[in-house]
Amino acid sequence: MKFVMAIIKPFKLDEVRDALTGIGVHGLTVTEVKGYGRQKGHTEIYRGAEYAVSFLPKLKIEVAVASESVEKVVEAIASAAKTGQIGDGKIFVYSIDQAVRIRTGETDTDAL
Amino acid sequence: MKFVMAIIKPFKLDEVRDALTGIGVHGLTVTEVKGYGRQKGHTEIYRGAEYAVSFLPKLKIEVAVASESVEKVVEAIASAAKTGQIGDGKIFVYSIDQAVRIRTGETDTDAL
Amino acid sequence: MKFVMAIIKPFKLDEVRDALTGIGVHGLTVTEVKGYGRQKGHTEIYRGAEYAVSFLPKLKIEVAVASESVEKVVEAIASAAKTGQIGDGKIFVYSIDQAVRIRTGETDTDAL
Amino acid sequence: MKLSSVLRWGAPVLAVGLLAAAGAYAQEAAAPAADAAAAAAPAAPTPNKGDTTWMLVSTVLVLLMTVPGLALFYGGLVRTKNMLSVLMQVMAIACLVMIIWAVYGYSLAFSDGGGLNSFVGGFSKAFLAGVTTSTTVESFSRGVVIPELVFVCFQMTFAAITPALIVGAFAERIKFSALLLFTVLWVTFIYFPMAHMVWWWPGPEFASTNPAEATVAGAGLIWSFGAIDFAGGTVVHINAGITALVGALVLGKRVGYGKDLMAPHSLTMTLIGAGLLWVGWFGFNAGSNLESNGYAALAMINTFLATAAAALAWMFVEWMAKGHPSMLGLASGAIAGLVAVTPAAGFAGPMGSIVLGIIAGVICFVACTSIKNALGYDDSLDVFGVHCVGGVIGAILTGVLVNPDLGGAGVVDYTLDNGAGTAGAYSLATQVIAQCKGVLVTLVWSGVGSFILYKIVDVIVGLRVTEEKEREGLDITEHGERAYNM
Amino acid sequence: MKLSSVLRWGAPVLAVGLLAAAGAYAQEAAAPAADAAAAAAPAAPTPNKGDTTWMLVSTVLVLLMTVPGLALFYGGLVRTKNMLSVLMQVMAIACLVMIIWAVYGYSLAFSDGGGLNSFVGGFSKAFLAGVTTSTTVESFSRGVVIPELVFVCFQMTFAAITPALIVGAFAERIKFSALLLFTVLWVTFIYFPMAHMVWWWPGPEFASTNPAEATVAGAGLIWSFGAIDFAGGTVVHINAGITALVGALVLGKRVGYGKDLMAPHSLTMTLIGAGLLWVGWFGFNAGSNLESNGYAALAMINTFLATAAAALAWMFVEWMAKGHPSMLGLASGAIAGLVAVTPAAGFAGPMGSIVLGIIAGVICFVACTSIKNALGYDDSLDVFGVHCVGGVIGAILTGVLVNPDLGGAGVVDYTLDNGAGTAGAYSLATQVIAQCKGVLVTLVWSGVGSFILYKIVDVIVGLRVTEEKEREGLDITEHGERAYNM
Amino acid sequence: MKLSSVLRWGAPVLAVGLLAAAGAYAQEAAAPAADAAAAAAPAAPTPNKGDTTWMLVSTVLVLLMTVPGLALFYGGLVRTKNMLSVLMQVMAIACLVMIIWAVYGYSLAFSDGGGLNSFVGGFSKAFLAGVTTSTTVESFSRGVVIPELVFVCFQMTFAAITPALIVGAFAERIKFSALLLFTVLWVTFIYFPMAHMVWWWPGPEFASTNPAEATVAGAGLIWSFGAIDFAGGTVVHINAGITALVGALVLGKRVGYGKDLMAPHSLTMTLIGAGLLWVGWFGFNAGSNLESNGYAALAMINTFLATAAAALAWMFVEWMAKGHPSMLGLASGAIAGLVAVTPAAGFAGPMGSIVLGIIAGVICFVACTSIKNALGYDDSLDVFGVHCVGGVIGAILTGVLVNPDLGGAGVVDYTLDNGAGTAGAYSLATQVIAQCKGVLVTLVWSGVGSFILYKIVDVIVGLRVTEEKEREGLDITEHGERAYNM
Ligand SMILES: Nc1ncnc2c1ncn2[C@@H]1O[C@H](COP(=O)(O)OP(=O)(O)O)[C@@H](O)[C@H]1O
Ligand SMILES: Nc1ncnc2c1ncn2[C@@H]1O[C@H](COP(=O)(O)OP(=O)(O)O)[C@@H](O)[C@H]1O
Ligand SMILES: Nc1ncnc2c1ncn2[C@@H]1O[C@H](COP(=O)(O)OP(=O)(O)O)[C@@H](O)[C@H]1O
Repeated sequence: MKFVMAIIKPFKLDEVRDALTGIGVHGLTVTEVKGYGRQKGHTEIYRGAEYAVSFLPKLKIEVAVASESVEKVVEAIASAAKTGQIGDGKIFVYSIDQAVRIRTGETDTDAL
Repeated sequence: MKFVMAIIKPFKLDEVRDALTGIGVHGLTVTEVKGYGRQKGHTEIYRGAEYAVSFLPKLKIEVAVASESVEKVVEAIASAAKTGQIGDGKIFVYSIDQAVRIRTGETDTDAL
Repeated sequence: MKFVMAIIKPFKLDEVRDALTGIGVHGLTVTEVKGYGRQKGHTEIYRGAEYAVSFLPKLKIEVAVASESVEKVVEAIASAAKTGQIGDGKIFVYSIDQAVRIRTGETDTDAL
Repeated sequence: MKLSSVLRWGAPVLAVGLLAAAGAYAQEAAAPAADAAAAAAPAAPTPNKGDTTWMLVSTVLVLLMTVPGLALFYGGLVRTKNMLSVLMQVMAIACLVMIIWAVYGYSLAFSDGGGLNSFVGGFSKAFLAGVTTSTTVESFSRGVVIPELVFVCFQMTFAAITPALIVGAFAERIKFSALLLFTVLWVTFIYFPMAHMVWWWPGPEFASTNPAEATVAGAGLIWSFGAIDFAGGTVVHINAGITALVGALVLGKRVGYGKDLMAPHSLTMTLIGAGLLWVGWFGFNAGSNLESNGYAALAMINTFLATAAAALAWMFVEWMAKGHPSMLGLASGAIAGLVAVTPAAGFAGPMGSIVLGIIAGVICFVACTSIKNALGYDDSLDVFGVHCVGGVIGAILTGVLVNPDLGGAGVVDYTLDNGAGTAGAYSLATQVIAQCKGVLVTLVWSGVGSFILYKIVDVIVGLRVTEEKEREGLDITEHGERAYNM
Repeated sequence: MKLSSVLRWGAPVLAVGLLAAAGAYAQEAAAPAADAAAAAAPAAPTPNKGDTTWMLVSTVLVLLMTVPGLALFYGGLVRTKNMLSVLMQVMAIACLVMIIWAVYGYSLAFSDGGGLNSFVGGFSKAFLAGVTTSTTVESFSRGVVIPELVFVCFQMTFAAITPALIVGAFAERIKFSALLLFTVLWVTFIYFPMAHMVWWWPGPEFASTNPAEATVAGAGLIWSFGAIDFAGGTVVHINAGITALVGALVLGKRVGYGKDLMAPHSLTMTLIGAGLLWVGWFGFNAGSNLESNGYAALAMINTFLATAAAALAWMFVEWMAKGHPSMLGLASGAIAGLVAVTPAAGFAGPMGSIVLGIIAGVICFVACTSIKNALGYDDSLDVFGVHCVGGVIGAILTGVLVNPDLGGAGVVDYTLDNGAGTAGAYSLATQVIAQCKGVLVTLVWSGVGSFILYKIVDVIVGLRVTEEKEREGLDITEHGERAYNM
Repeated sequence: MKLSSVLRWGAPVLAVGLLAAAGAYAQEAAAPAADAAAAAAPAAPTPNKGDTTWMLVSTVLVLLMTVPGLALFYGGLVRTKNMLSVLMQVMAIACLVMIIWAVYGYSLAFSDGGGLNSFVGGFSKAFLAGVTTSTTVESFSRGVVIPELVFVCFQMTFAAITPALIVGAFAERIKFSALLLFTVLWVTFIYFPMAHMVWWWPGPEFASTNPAEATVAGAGLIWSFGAIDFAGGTVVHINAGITALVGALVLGKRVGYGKDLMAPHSLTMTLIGAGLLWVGWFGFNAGSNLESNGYAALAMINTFLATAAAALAWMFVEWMAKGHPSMLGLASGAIAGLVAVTPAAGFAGPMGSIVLGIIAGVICFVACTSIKNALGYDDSLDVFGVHCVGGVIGAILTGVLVNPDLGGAGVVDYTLDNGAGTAGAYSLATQVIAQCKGVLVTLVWSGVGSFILYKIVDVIVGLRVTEEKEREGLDITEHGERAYNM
């Protein structure tokens, strides 16, 4: 099994979720994160204090999938999340050894 | 070493932590996440606008453990987090190459 | 490629980011998390109700790097995040199979 | 234009004196009070615009206490997932009671009740019949009146906030429909009669021109004890506070109580609420003088000083007992002081109010921490510990602090000096006993009555939401929305 | 000291009667109204301090409605990223209009306009020329005056809040510079003339001592129709509401409308705002009586009851239609009730206000849910559905509920009893037709006028921010700051 | 019933004229002012209820400014972890000062100080001795009085808010116990004397019936300069502002200042606070007239216009200088305008107030941005830049704008027309010099005095928390609670 973790722009969440549902992935976990990268931030001014804000709001999406689906999942996310603008984000894939569905105790791909 | 990541229902946090402490795990990291899965969400209505909210609040728990403890850690989490209702969550296990305790510079299992 | 995940004290973020930029790492993702460990929490009292709060605010930093840079990245984070006080946090390293830059479709180290 | 004699506290020492020497009066029971008063009025006085303005403003201030004041004070104390439910409960109760007030509440509270007059009014003013822009009611000074519609509005805000206070006791678990039903029943069977028992009397004109016995005979039960209550310590605070305790016991504890973190989701909101409550309370207390004069100013300074003293007292005692002075403690103390000074506002002297505040702050602190934890009931937001306990302290000590020797204002005896407002004789024992009788009747009437009403509502619609709904939070399950989408 | 005759609604039945029998009057057109009135005043009355205080307080209350009331009500409804932009829009508009008001707004609204007097005033009071601490204006009772500076302040707050109401329609997408420019143009060409058309008349002294025709001849256009509007249903709510709809249509939908989650970021703020709006609205409605008497009290109780009734009505109808009673529904209903009762406040009876509230609550609910969704425009915060729809309901039903047979107060005919305040004859048809004419003129003047102004502003600075900025949020892109850094 | 002559600003031009020709007066030093005034009063005037109501309301409004107004304004500007500490500091200070005020503060400020009378009052009114529901104090019109208890309350709120203003300077790092101790010392040694020096004078009755020299002889030091200050620009704003600067310097910078993100945690709260400050400030400024008449209305319109002008001025200048108009800028400008118009409120004309607002908005912007950054002190919430700088601007320009030729109200000379309220002669140089002397005395008294007090407190309990506590935040470390548990 693999874990696909994607950092995307927040307003792309619904599109990504739809894309994943479209290819049969029905579970995922989302986290609000802040990203730092090439995309430039902005300056905030509060009276005399100016702050260069370089961390931008992003969403992290995590999906556990069977190894054989990884490619199409990455594909789906990549195309749904893409705007072509800087800051679109990244997708990382790594292996997982085990998965358990707490409710039933099912394991591995049955658990996803 | 292994990383055990569990997605659980928020109100189960204390029980899970107690279960882990019970088996000698004294460190963990918790993140507020939103989960999408089989558990159905709800509809929110704000005047004329209706939104189907399918992302539900969950907690992600991350524990780094020595490889040999993985089984009982997974076990402990699974039984503490279980309500038997849909949406109880998942546990994922993956390998880590290295761990460092920042304060002391200790590494690997000493760092946990 | 490797993923370096560090749990640090929140006020160390800027120093860590500077340290990473210093060694040429220009992308990272930050998550607000709560940590439980040896560092003792505090007690909060609201009228008659007392709560022992043992989860403390921490930041999780995630950086994907080429395998060869891992060491110096870990080093950089560890020394920037260190106060020598309990609760400084941990660094974990694990392998990733694949990385994709959504905007361009570049993969692996090109994507970082 | 008929002069209404519907009025409030002010001269019960007269009643007290009377009770002490009741046999001395030979005259028969007076004619129904209101009629008699109306008949007695020779030329109708016209309202002073300064008074009218003060009462308009006071009314607005009491609304401010309720929405958004009380709503925020309570709302900040619950968990995020129940925020809207609390805000909504407070506001929906207020709206509901306003309508009921206009339909029959004002009449039940402030009209002659015929044979039941000791306990409740009648329906002669239902739908505000006969209340026009030119009818007036008397204040506490002979010959001083205000437009009746202002009085209706002012009293309406009291009726609206009182049941909203109870919300704090069963917050985070009550079913919304049950709450609405309970509110309708509670104001009808508990609040309106209580208001009548405490506040209905024949008024200064009648009292100045008739023997004291006749005045007492025409008054509500608790008024006739000679109990004094400047702005509603019994009717509002003890009444709501005891109903709250009963509610907390009947509904039972919240799921996870004593185990889960139930910390206030936003003490910021609680502070805003506390501030607005304080600000609005000047309408409540100083407005209860019904006239813009030195006594309104006295009620104002007492409402400043008792509150400040109680806030500091709670803060310091908490600092000593728990190691930290907390903002919630400071704010809770302020509310305890406000509650305690409510009956005393126009009666105590400034220094007496400081003492009263200190006592209230310390005792309410103990009630909300040690005692509550010892007894183990789950009064979510400490309505009992603050409003009932603070209310009882205030009610009883008012009987002491009104003493002119302690700097108090004394109590007017309208039979003296042709109703010029002269204070009557003061007896500590007599007054304190009268106060205690008033408190006891309130505790029994409201405690027993509300218990019955809770049970009725439980049978009809069920009081509590399911455990699953409680866990998910009332905002989403009862109201289909969330307080924050940050 | 000259007595200004600048005044407001009060006796249009007189006008109505007049129009019905216009031919009966033989006299020539009156001299310019203000002069005549001034000449007619024999000895200048002095203000009663109770009235002055009431108007000072009412003015403060209307500011409370705006900042922070309206700002929070709206702010809570937008997404976090636009919170500050809304707060700022409301406050900046208010500040801007205050300055304009002192410079020429008061003069355009409340001075004689010469040849254009039916539509707009002149510049004789520009820079508040001639307005001093000793000049006064008449209230609606003959011989009762208040300091002119108080009236200037009170009316200034009306002018300040009205354009701020419109903000809700194009929130989350308008360019800040465009908003400021639009505001300047809008108050100048729409609001000041509207205020003049509705509120300018020769005043009680003149009306009591001159034939009705002369009074009508010196009044603004809508006043001369005989339309009644106690506190500004047309000038404020219909006016802002229709401008809002036009704005929503001209600017187009928000990016992501109907697709993205646009849930209110903090209904807590919305509730605070709703509460403060209610509290402040008593200044708006009861203050519009310009005098502290039984009619102010009537306006007050109506403002309580219609609001409570509308809040409950919206809540119950939503409960039935959607399955949940929501806090936003309760609060929206309250605002709908406040809007609807604005023109009726001092005219309807309490029971009539309850009926009015129920009707407004139900219809505005339908307007903001079914109708809005059916038509598909994106009026972000339902300014049209609440203020325009509620305003029209109120304006028309005021014509019905003023009927003394329905418990209404009737309308003073100053030509009777030497201007003592006696109600004139009432004719349902006549009054309702007058009301409808007033509504229509407002819809047309404001609808067409604001359309033109939007287009002008679009050409000069552009109305909307870029899509990218809209997506990032106006707080950062337009104002360089964020509402929350938690 | 004795008539107190304790009163405030109003006729210092009289003093100015006097000083200019001091040698002309032959009479001996007047008897102690209060006694003389009392003796001079033939028949005690009774309060007008309209005035009484206005002062009751104004008092409530000033409380609203403090809690929750100021608490929120400041609270929103700090980081989440210090939110409660700020809310608590403001409220605890207010409570503490209220008690002190009743115990000896009122007496020190508003009673005759015997030999020290130029600087401070005595203890004759300690514990509010002799203050009853029937004692009164004079307003600024001869023969117009208000109940003394109202005056005590009104002035109490001034004493309560002033030290709370200072909090902004050392927020996020001061020890709570140190703050309480400092407050006690500061009001005792700085505030009460300042209030006495600026506001104590023999009153209109005395001034109308005695030579000017006698009036001056019985007044406080700064009053005797002939400086005018309508609502407390010196006593409140310059006083608090300079103490704040000294505090910021003595305590030193916050840990991480200039490095860490210290953005306001909730500008929403700051906006609510700014709105409530504005709303409440009408009590402060227009209430300072002590009477409900055209001058209260003048103070009101000036408080609208200067505020709006300053808000817009800050916004536009920031827009030009920094590229964005910010909400915090708009709100800060509003506060700057409010501060600046405080001394000028009843003296300037409306157009003068607009000019004053623009100047204050621009200069305070520069003070809070460029100057502050250049000097490098860490006045956390810009108390100095807004209150001291704005206060000085206002104080000095008041001397200019009071000029009747510029639309100002002039200053009453009670020796003319038998005390009817006629304005005396105006000399720009004389008045501005008097203003500057007042400002200088305030800066020195308060600057030096507070420096000493800070040092004393530092020795006794220590001013700052430890670095570790500062980093974790005062909410948890000092108060054991958190503002938000979302
Ligand atoms: N090396 C990295 N490790 C972890 N997260 C990264 C890394 N580089 C970028 N990110 C995440 O991806 C987001 C987008 O990256 P950025 O460089 O701004 O644009 P792009 O994805 O178009 O190259 C960042 O905001 C950050 O959250
Ligand atoms: N494939 C997946 N990858 C990552 N997280 C998942 C996945 N499937 C489910 N989850 C997480 O687990 C939670 C529970 O899953 P759900 O399908 O609702 O119920 P159950 O765990 O009982 O099957 C989800 O809310 C989501 O956070
Ligand atoms: N086994 C673990 N797995 C995951 N996170 C851990 C683990 N142990 C500690 N942490 C994280 O590291 C943080 C610091 O740990 P703690 O034991 O308090 O101090 P130290 O790092 O100095 O040993 C914790 O708050 C928690 O977030």
